[in-house]
Amino acid sequence: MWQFFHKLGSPKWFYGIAGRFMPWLLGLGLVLSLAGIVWGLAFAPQDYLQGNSYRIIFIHVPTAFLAQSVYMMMAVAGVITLVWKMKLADVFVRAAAPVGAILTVLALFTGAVWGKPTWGTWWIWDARLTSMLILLFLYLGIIGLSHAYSDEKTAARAVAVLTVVGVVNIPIIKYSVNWWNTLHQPATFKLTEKPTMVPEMWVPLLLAVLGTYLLFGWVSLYRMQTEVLRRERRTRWVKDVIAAGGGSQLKSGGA
Amino acid sequence: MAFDSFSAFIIMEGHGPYVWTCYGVFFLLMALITWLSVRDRRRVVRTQQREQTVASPGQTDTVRNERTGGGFQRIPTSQSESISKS
Amino acid sequence: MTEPLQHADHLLRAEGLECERDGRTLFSDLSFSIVPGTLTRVEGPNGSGKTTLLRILAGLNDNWSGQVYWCGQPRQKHWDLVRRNVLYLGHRPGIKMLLTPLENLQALVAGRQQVPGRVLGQALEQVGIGPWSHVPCGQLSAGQKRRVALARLLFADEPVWLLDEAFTALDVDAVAAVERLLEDRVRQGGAVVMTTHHEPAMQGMRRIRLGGAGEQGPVTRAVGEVD
Amino acid sequence: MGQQQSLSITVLDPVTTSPGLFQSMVAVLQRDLRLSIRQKQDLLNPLLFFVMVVALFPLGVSPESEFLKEAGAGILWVGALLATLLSLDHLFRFDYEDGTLEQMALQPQPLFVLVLAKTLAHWLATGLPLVILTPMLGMMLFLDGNSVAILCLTLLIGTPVLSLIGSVGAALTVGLRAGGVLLSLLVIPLYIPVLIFGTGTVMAAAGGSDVSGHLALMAAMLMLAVILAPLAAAAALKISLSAS
Repeated sequence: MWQFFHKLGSPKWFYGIAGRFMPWLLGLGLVLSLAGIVWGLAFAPQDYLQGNSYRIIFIHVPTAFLAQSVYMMMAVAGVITLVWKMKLADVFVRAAAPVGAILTVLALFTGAVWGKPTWGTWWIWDARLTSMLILLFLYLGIIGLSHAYSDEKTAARAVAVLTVVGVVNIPIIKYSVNWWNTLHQPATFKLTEKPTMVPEMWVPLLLAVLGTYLLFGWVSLYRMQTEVLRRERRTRWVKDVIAAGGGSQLKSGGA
Repeated sequence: MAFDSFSAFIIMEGHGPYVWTCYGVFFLLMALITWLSVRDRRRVVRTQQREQTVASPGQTDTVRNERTGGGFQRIPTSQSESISKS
Repeated sequence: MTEPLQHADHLLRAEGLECERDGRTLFSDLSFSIVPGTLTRVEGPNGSGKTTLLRILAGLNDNWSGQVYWCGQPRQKHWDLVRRNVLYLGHRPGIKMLLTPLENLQALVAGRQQVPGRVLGQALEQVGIGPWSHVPCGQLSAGQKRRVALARLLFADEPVWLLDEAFTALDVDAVAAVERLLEDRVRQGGAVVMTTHHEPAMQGMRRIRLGGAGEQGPVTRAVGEVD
Repeated sequence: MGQQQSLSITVLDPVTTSPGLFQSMVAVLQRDLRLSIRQKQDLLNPLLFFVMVVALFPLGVSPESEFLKEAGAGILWVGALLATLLSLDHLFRFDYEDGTLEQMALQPQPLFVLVLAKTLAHWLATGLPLVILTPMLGMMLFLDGNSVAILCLTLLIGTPVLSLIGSVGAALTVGLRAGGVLLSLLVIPLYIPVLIFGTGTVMAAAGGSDVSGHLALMAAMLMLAVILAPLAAAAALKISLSAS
């Protein structure tokens, strides 16, 4: 166990192993998410209440799920940074934060556009959308803080503290926003809450969710590789990688 | 296929613009993430390649010599010279 | 833990210290020990990491690798002991402009040491601040503020003192007086580690030389050597 | 040198030779309160800001008593939140710049205990005066007596939470030159639950329901913040100090 941890701490080992996983993640992720999306868009039956606008679910739910899980993953990485001072955990936070923020923006955007035909307005202070908006604020805070420090180690540890504080707050925020929502508007029509969903609807949704998770895995590994190359640029092995030119292509590591 | 024709698929009974905007923005932002990541990688690799070709063995020695103390010698400017002459 | 110290005891011991800052190595493979009854001067040009080294010894800086021992045991197991037994005076010594010298001194020692108010007054007298002990420090000169900060040394009981640029802004007489104070302390068995810009005239001084690093990385290795 | 006999200096036991936790907390509290009293502008600015922000709503939206009655609790809560936010940047900054923070971090007591004392001092100097000013502003916004009482109660429980959560943000940004704006960005999302429960409680009370449950919930938040925030802030301060 400890040896594995130690190995995981070695940037060179990580660079190699990530390169081996990445093609699979990219390929499988593309196949699954495209299959889910095409199925959902063209073949899944119409929703009897919302009509065709519900087809936005096949990207809204994956991005919303992923945006929240990425924050959780960052918090776990934050704990690892603080307790074991493992460099790769911090590399992950740096690589994942912008992706998480973009996913949150996507979830908000698709939610708003979906809202127009459903509610008649672009924005509604619905509990889910409001929580997503607050999540976006949390992401922006993390990105802002990580760029504010000139020293990488300091930035890493400060961001780790912030993600951990944020993750303690997330359940409180969710609970309070839900409560606030019931206080102000008696239970309205919720976008994604459906009592029954036929398999022709949820199977493509599941495929799309799985696919985006795999794609996130690919892009975060790729970005982590970049960060590792940058940080370890003075070491022998990075110089060899660079000299071979292998790092410059998108398919570094063979995608 | 849940639609009778291709045009029905595009129009989606009036919901087409909403659905297609969402998917458009989704693919656009996904492409943006990928493009940003690739650009970052290129940038790191390129600056590193430049440094590696420029770096030569003699370099560190000159740096070592340059960084001793500093003599705090005044730098003559035209103004200060004219003052000293007058 | 209260038996008297022996000369041979290693109060603080550093092994293989390495510190990197903003991608540049300040020092590497630095090993030395601080024993009772010695005065050690950390030397090196501007930017060579003198202050950083003192902050690492005090436990303020975490961005380093290597090992530091307190009385022979890894320091991280005895943080409360280390904090109580090591006095660190930075070049910004925690003097509040809005407080009087007496209030400043009171607040600074309040968490470390039980000192009667009478002693604080005496210490301020001894550093020549007596007449101003009830004037806000903002009205004092830089040298006078430094004297207020150094007044702590007149009653501090920590075995290890880490002094960063303690002589800054002091006049010639005050510098000589502080040097005498440190020499007395060392004779009693205290250990003093300090950085100064002038060469103090003190006997038996040990030196830790930091080479200073150029833009391109480590240029010299630091060695602790004894004169 | 012939000095082989024992020395007169001993290694000190932190438990018996240094003042206790409570005593050191009192010392920190005393110093900070003294400084607040001498730096009167810092004490007054958040209060003036609070009054002015509240005055902007009748001017900017509507002076009608119906609107103000409806929105009064929210306005006062947002005003108090912003005033607290404004004062946060100073919580550790001066101590960081003059070296006091280093000395605190090196005291034998755990740093989070001293941070708790500092946060308490901050609340006494900003949060409490805001609560005291609230009844007057509440009257000006046409809130009835019962609502004002509940509002003051929620602020009394809520403003310490604001100070505590804020201390984490202040500790994270203390080493940054332009930390003030970033601090707001970090802290506001974490303030949202406090705001929701604070105003929600007043609204529930105005609606005639029993609010003891709501108040208990807010008290639970305060407890959680008292336990966790100083730990996080102390960790963040050590990180900031380590970088200086």
